Amino acid sequence: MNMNKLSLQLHATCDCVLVLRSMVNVLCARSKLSAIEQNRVGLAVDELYANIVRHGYQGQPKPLIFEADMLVEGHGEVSLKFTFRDYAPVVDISGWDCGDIEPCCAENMTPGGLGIPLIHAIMDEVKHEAMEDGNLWVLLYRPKKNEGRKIL
Amino acid sequence: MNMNKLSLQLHATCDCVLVLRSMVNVLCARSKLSAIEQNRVGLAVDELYANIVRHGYQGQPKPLIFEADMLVEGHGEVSLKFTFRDYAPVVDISGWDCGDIEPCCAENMTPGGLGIPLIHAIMDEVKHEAMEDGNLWVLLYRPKKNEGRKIL
Amino acid sequence: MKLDVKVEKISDCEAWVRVKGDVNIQSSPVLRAKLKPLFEQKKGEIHIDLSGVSFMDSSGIATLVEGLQWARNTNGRFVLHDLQETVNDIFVLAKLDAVFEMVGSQA
Amino acid sequence: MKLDVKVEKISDCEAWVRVKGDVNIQSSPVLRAKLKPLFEQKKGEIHIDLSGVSFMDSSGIATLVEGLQWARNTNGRFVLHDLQETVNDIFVLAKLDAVFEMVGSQA
Ligand SMILES: Nc1ncnc2c1ncn2[C@@H]1O[C@H](COP(=O)(O)OP(=O)(O)O)[C@@H](O)[C@H]1O
Ligand SMILES: Nc1ncnc2c1ncn2[C@@H]1O[C@H](COP(=O)(O)OP(=O)(O)O)[C@@H](O)[C@H]1O
Repeated sequence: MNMNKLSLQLHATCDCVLVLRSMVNVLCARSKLSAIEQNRVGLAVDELYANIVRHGYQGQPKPLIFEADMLVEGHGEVSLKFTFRDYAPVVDISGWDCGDIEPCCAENMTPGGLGIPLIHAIMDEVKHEAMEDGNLWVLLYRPKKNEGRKIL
Repeated sequence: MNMNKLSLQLHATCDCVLVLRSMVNVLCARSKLSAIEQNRVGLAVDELYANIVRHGYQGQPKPLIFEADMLVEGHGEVSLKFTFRDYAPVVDISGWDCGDIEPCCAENMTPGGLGIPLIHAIMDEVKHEAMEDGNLWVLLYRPKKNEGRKIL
Repeated sequence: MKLDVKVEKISDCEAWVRVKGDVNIQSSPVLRAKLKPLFEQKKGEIHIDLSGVSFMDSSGIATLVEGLQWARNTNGRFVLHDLQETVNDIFVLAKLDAVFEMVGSQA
Repeated sequence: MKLDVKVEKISDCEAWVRVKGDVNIQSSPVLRAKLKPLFEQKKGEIHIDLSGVSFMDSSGIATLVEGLQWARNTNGRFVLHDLQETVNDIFVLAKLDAVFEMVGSQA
């Protein structure tokens, strides 16, 4: 097991969202992310978890495995990897909004629908794999050099 | 898997102590513990984790499995169960201080040595099992009816 | 951190809402429950003090967008005050900073 | 919550230390590093403002016990101020409430 990997098994419910967040915080601190970056990464993980809880499991507490890992690449660059394994019906993500978030105006605003676009705006890679009995989601984040790297 | 069980695998280091705490918080909130009780339970888990990190593993990040569980007994009473599985040298706990904490005076105070007595003062049961390749620690807490049950 | 939402009715048509804590899937229903009754107002201003909020996810933003719609429908004002840097950053990322009326953000 | 420790030297023989955040195995070395130099004082008073601390484990208490020993050895005063209810509870549990000089605790 990679020394930086934290792995959590739980039944997915809203009230556990801060457990995932605390795992994210550990790796963000280890990779010395700024407060802004740490908040973004925490948000993306929060959003994906919320989607599994609300849409995948529709509020039923079902098993989930969440892993947070820090990968150190050859040239010393780190990246953060978050994996969600759920046992919900397999999701068809074709047609999901993976492009840039479009500027919008007050007229066409609707509440909701922001989760997936935010995840894509924040993460460098968002992967979904259909499994036999559920879904595997992988989020990859590479720390940004130029975004005010103030350490919390 | 019990619906209330959260299970964490990690390499034990100081900076993960708040991950364990967040798991404790989830179950304390579910069992509606007062702020005082929640703090005590969090402290006992923190102390046992600290001992494994410092004494068991002597600061080396080695694997640990931590489980937090809420058991509902026949008559509806709940209890909280925390399990630590480490792979440190087997500990001999005979001779450990499991009695009440003695009142002490400034003269004979020494820094340290409070962790184990505090764990015993807080928890209803503290079990240690020597494994072939490490230790299994189990802490059991039964919510106290009479201790100002203010919900956080 | 637990979410704390205090509503202060200044007058029939002006309300201030002070929010403290994280707004996430667990806590956003609390915010929504406090704001909903204000959206029954037929006119006026709703001010949201977000200075005590260090985290907000899309479930929180969705509730605020309902406020925006209320303002549009009633010709009212829905104003966000004092967003912390991290929260403001998410509004910018979501390209919502130009859509909301915002005052005194720390960005 | 990150630990923040501010030392204020009022005079050669009086210092105030304001602590904010959780004191646990991760953060207690920070507290210890800030207090250590004060224990070089040959006399006087050290006041610790704990009003901003909502959690303290035995590693934090151990550092405060070093303060107690300093006071004993130098005939000085080591005073804990404004413990929150949860922290005070642990001092009571550890039967240390009578050993330390405490002022204004919320218990
Ligand atoms: N894990 C999931 N399982 C099933 N459907 C999902 C999942 N995540 C997202 N979706 C679908 O994608 C839509 C858009 O999600 P999102 O952008 O997060 O906005 P919202 O959750 O507010 O609707 C959801 O309404 C849902 O239909
Ligand atoms: N998990 C452990 N593995 C090995 N030794 C331990 C462990 N936990 C406690 N000990 C031993 O018991 C002693 C008392 O522990 P404790 O009461 O927590 O105080 P402290 O950690 O401040 O010494 C420790 O100094 C150590 O020698």
